[in-house]
Amino acid sequence: MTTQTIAYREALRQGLRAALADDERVFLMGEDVGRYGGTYAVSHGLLEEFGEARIRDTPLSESTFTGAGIGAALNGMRPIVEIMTVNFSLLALDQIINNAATLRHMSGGQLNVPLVIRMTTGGGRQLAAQHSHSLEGWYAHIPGLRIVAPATHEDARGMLLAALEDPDPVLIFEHALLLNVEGTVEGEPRPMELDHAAIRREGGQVSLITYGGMLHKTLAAADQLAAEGIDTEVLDLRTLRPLDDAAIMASVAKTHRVVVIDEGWRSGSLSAEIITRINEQAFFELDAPPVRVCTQEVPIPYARHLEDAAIPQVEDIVAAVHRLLG
Amino acid sequence: MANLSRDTLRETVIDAILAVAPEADIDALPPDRPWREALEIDSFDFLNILVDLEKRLGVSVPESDYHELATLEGLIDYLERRLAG
Amino acid sequence: MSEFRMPSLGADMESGTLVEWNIRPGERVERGQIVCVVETQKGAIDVEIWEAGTVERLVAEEGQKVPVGEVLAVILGDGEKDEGGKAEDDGRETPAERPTPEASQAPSPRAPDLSPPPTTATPDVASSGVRLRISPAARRRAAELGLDPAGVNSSGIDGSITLEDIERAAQAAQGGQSTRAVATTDAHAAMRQAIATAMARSKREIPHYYLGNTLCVEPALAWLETHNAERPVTERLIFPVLQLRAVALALEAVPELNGWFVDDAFQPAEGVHLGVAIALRGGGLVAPALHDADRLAPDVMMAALRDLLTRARKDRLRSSELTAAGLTVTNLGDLGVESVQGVIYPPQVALVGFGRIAERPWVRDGQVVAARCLHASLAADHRVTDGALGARFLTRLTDLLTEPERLWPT
Amino acid sequence: MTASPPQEGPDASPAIGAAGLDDPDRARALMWQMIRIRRFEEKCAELYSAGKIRGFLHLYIGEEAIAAGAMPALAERDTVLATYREHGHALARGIPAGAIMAEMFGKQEGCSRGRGGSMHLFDVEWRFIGGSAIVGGALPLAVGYALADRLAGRDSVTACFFGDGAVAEGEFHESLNLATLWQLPVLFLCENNRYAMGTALERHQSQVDLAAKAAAYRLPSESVDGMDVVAVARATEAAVDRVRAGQGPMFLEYRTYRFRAHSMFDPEHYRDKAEVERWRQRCPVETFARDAVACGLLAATVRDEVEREVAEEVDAAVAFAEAGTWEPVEHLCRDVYAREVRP
Repeated sequence: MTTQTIAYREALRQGLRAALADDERVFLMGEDVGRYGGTYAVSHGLLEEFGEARIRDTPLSESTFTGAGIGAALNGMRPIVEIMTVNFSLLALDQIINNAATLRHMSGGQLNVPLVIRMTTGGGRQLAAQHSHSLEGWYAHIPGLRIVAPATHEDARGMLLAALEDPDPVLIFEHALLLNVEGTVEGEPRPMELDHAAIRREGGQVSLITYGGMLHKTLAAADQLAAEGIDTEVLDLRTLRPLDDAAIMASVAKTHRVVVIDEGWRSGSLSAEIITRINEQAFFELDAPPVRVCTQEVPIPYARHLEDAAIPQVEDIVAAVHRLLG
Repeated sequence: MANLSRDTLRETVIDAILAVAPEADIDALPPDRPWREALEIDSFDFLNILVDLEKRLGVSVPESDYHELATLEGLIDYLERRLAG
Repeated sequence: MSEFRMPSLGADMESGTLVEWNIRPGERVERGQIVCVVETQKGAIDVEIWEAGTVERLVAEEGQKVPVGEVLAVILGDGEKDEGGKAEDDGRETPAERPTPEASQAPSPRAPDLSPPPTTATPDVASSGVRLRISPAARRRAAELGLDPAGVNSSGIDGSITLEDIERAAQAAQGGQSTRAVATTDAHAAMRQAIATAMARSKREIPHYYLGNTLCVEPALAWLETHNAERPVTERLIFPVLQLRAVALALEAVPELNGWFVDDAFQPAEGVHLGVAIALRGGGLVAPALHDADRLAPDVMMAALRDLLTRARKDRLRSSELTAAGLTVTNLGDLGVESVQGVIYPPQVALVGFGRIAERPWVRDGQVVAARCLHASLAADHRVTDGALGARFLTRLTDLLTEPERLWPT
Repeated sequence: MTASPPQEGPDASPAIGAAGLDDPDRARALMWQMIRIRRFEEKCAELYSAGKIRGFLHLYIGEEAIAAGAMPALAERDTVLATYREHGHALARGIPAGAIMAEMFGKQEGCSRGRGGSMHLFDVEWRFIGGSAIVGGALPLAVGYALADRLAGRDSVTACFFGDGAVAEGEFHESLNLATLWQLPVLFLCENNRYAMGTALERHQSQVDLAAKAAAYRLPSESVDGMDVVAVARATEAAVDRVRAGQGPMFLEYRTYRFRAHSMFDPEHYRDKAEVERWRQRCPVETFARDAVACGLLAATVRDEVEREVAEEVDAAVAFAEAGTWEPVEHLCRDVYAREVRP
C-alpha cells in the first residue's frame, strides 16, 4: 500500500471524490461548493469532475438546502450537505432537529434520513464570535443524530464514507484549524467505522479524553508531559453521539485519573456528559476528581491574544494534568 | 516450579507469613525454634498460610504432615522435597 | 411506635458516636438489618435493629455522640398503625398510610430504566467520624486489603488519599511496619482503656473460682486428621472448632454458666452463643459471639468461625456479636501456654480457657505412654454457681473432647 | 399600512360548481370524499371531548373541498407533504380511516404506530409524508423530494400543502426561490383559511395577495376558490400537468375558511361569529350537494346513501381504533435510529 502525506483538506476531498465516484446517489450541496471551489477549498475541482447536477451551489438558505437534503435522502438519494460553519448551521436547526432527527421515530419507523451534513467548527483563526464556536456538543444532545469529529487524516476521508453508508443522519464536524495540517494516509480511502473511540497514545497515569481539533493539542501536551516522566493516555472519541462508553471506562479503569479536553464551553457541555458518565459507571475507579479543560465562557473574541486565552491551549492541558497529580 | 532456589522458596514462605502477620520479625527467629508460637500464629493463621502457600507453590500439605512444619527450616525442607518430588 | 436506642455494646460502653445512618425515614427495616454505624472505643460497629417496621424518623444526627439507651430513631412497628391510641403519647397524629404504587389502578406507562446499574458504596468514614478525603478507587482498594484508610498519608489532590497511598501503606504494613497499627493508635488506646475498665470491674465485682482438668486429645486429633485427610486446605477444620463445639454441648448440660449477672440476678442466655476471644495483631482483644454454636455442623461452624476471625481482624464486627455471648472461650494454646486462669468478661458468669496441645506421659490401660494432652480450665462467678456445677461442666467438656464421635452424633 | 378588506371569495377564477361536471360518478366521488372527511372529523371532535383523543386536534371542517378536489389529481408515484391539519389529506390520499383513527387514539395500529398522533400522520406506502407541525418546515423537504426525483430522472410531482401562516416563514421564501431556481417539480399548495392560528392574514402580511407574492419568485401562481370542489379539482389538475411536464414548480392558492376553532381549546376571540356564519353559507359540502341535485347530476337519494356508507366507515374506524393495542413501553426507544445505537 502506498503511503501519502497530505493535508487534512485533501483527505476530506479524497473522501468526497471516492463517495461521488462510488455511488450515483451521492451529491454535494452547499454554499460555494462548486464554482468557488468550497469556502475552504475542500471541494476544489469536484465541479469539473462530477458536473453541476452533483456539485450544487446553493443560495444562502441554510434551512432550505438542509431541508432539501433531508427530502432528497428520504426520496432515495445520499446527499452530502455542506454548511460553511457551525454558527451558520443554527439557521438550519429547525430542519436538523425537527425533521432529520425526528422523522424516523415520529413516523413509527417508516422513514429514515440517510443524510450527511458536514460543517467546520472551532476557533483559532481570529474570525470572532460568529465563525468560531464549537457547538458539536449541543448537537450531541439530540437523539436521532449521529455526531462525528474526524481528527486524523484517515478519519477525515473514511468517516465520510462510513457516514454515507449509515441509514441515519450523520453530522460531521471538521475543525477548521486542521485543514492545513499534514498527515499520512494509506492507500485508497475506505470507510472508517463510526462506533468506537480510538486510543491515539497509550499510557498509564492519566487519561486525556478529547476529540477533533483538540486531539492535536492534547497529543502535544502528552509529549511534553512524557518528557517530564508523566505517562498519559490519549483517547480520541471520534464519535460524539453515541459516546463509546466502554472505551472511556476502560481507559479510566486503567489510569484512574481523567482530564477531558473539549473546545466547547464548560456549562452543559459534552465534557460534562462524559464526566457524568464516568461518575455513573466508573466512580470507584477514580483516584482523583475528574478535570476539564474547556473554552472560557465568552463569545470568541477577535484579538489574537484574547482568542488564545479563550480557547484551550497545550499549556492549559499540561497544567491541568499537573494539578490532577497533586 | 521444581527448580526454585532455596532462597526463593524461603522468600515465598516469609511472604506468606508476613501476609498474615505483617509485624512478624522473622530475622530474629531462631531457625530451630517452633515458629508458630514465636510469631503468634494461631491455627487459623496457620491454615491461611497453608492456603497461601498452596496458591503460590501448588503444594497442598496434608494434615498428617503438619508435624514436619514445626520449624521454619523444617517447613522449607518439606516444601523443597515436595516440589522436587 | 417503638424507639431504637443507642445499644450497649459492652459493659463499659457509656456512649457512642453515630457515624452513619443506613436508613431513611419512610424506609422499611427488617429484623437483623444493619441500620447504622456507631463509633465506639472498640472501633466502628455496624449496629443492627431488632424490630421490623417502618422508619418513622431519625432522632440522632450523624456525627452526634449519643449516650447508651438514648433514642436514635423512632420505628413504626408492623400493624401499629391500626392501634390509634399509641400515637397519642407524643401528641402527634398517626401518620396516614402511604399510598403504594400498586394502589394505582390506571396503567401508568413507565419508561424502561435506562440508567446505569447502581454501584455499591462502602462506608467511607474515618474512625473520628469525619468524612475521609479519599478517592473512590482508593476507598475500594482499602476495603479489598482490609486496610483502615484513616491515618494513611495522603498525597493526592486537595490532600486526598489516593490509590497509590493505599498501596504504599499496604506495602509498608507487609514490610513489617503495620500501617494499621500506626493508623489506629488512638483506637487501640481506647480499646486498651475499655479492656482495663471491664477487667477491673470483673476482678472487683466477680468472685471468681477456678477449676482445671488435663485431658488426652489423641482421639480428638485422630478424628480431626481423618476428617481433614481428603480435604483441600481451604475446607479443613481447625482444632478450635472441636473445642467450641464441646463447650457448646457442655453448656447445654449446665445452662447456669451461659448467661449474664444483671441487677443482682442471673439471667440465662437464650441459645448458645459463644464469645471467641480473638487477640488482634498489634494489640488488643475482642470476643465476638459465634452464634448458635450448639447447632452448627462442622463445616458450617468452621465457615462461621472463619468469617468471624476475618471480620474481627478487619474491625468489621456487628453489634449483636459484641453483646450476644453468654460465655467466652479463650484459647492461648497457640501462644505456647500450658494453662489459662481466665478473667470473666462481665456481665458474663464464666470463661473457658484452653492451653496448648503437648505430649505428656499418660496412663492408658495401665501403661504410661506419650500422648498429646491439653489443659482446659473454667473460671466461674461464685455468685451464680458453685464448684459442683462447675465440675459437672468441666467433666462433660472433658468427656466430649475425649470421645469426639459424640460431638456431632450421626 | 393599507389593509385590504376581507376577501369573501376568489377573484382570480370564476365560480364553477357542480355545473362544471358531466360525470355523475365523479360527482358522487367528490361528494363522498367531502362528507367522509366531515363526518370523520366530527367524530374526532366527539372522541376528543370523551378523552379518547388527546394532544392537539386541528379540524379541517370547512376546507374539505381542497383535499377532496386536489388529491385525485395526483398519481401514486407522486409525494404528498402536509401540515398538522392533515386528516382530510390523509383520508383523501387513501390512508385507511381506521389507521388514522387508531393513530389519534395512540395505538400501535395507527399509521405512525401511535408516535405521532393527530398532527403527524405518515404512510410511506401512500407516499404521504405527514403531518409537519413546524409551520413552513415541510417546504424544504418538498424541494428535496423533487430534487431527488429530478436527479433520478423520474416524472413524479411533489405536492406540498401548507397554510397562509407559512407564507410568513423564511422557509417559504427560500423554498420557492430554490425550487424555481433549480426548476424542480414541486407543487406549492397554499390553503389560505385567512388565519394563522388567531392572526388574520391582513394582520401578518404586508401583501395579502399570496399569488402575487409567490409570483415574485418567478413561478406560475394562481388563486382558486377553495370552497368550490370542482374549481379546486380543475386548477390542481392543470397545475399537476404543468409541473409533471417539467416546466418547474407552481404555486396555487386555495381561498378557504375553517368553520371550527383553530384547535379544540380555542375560544375564538379573534373573529366574529357573523363572519363565520357568512362563510358557513358557502359550506363546500352543502353547496356542492345542492347544486349537483339541482343541475340533475345526482339523484336526491344519493346524499343519504353516501351518508350511510360514511357512517359505517367511521364506525368501523372507531371500532378498529378501540380494538387497537398499546405499543409496549419496552419499544419506546426503537426507531430513534435505524441502526442499533446505545444512547
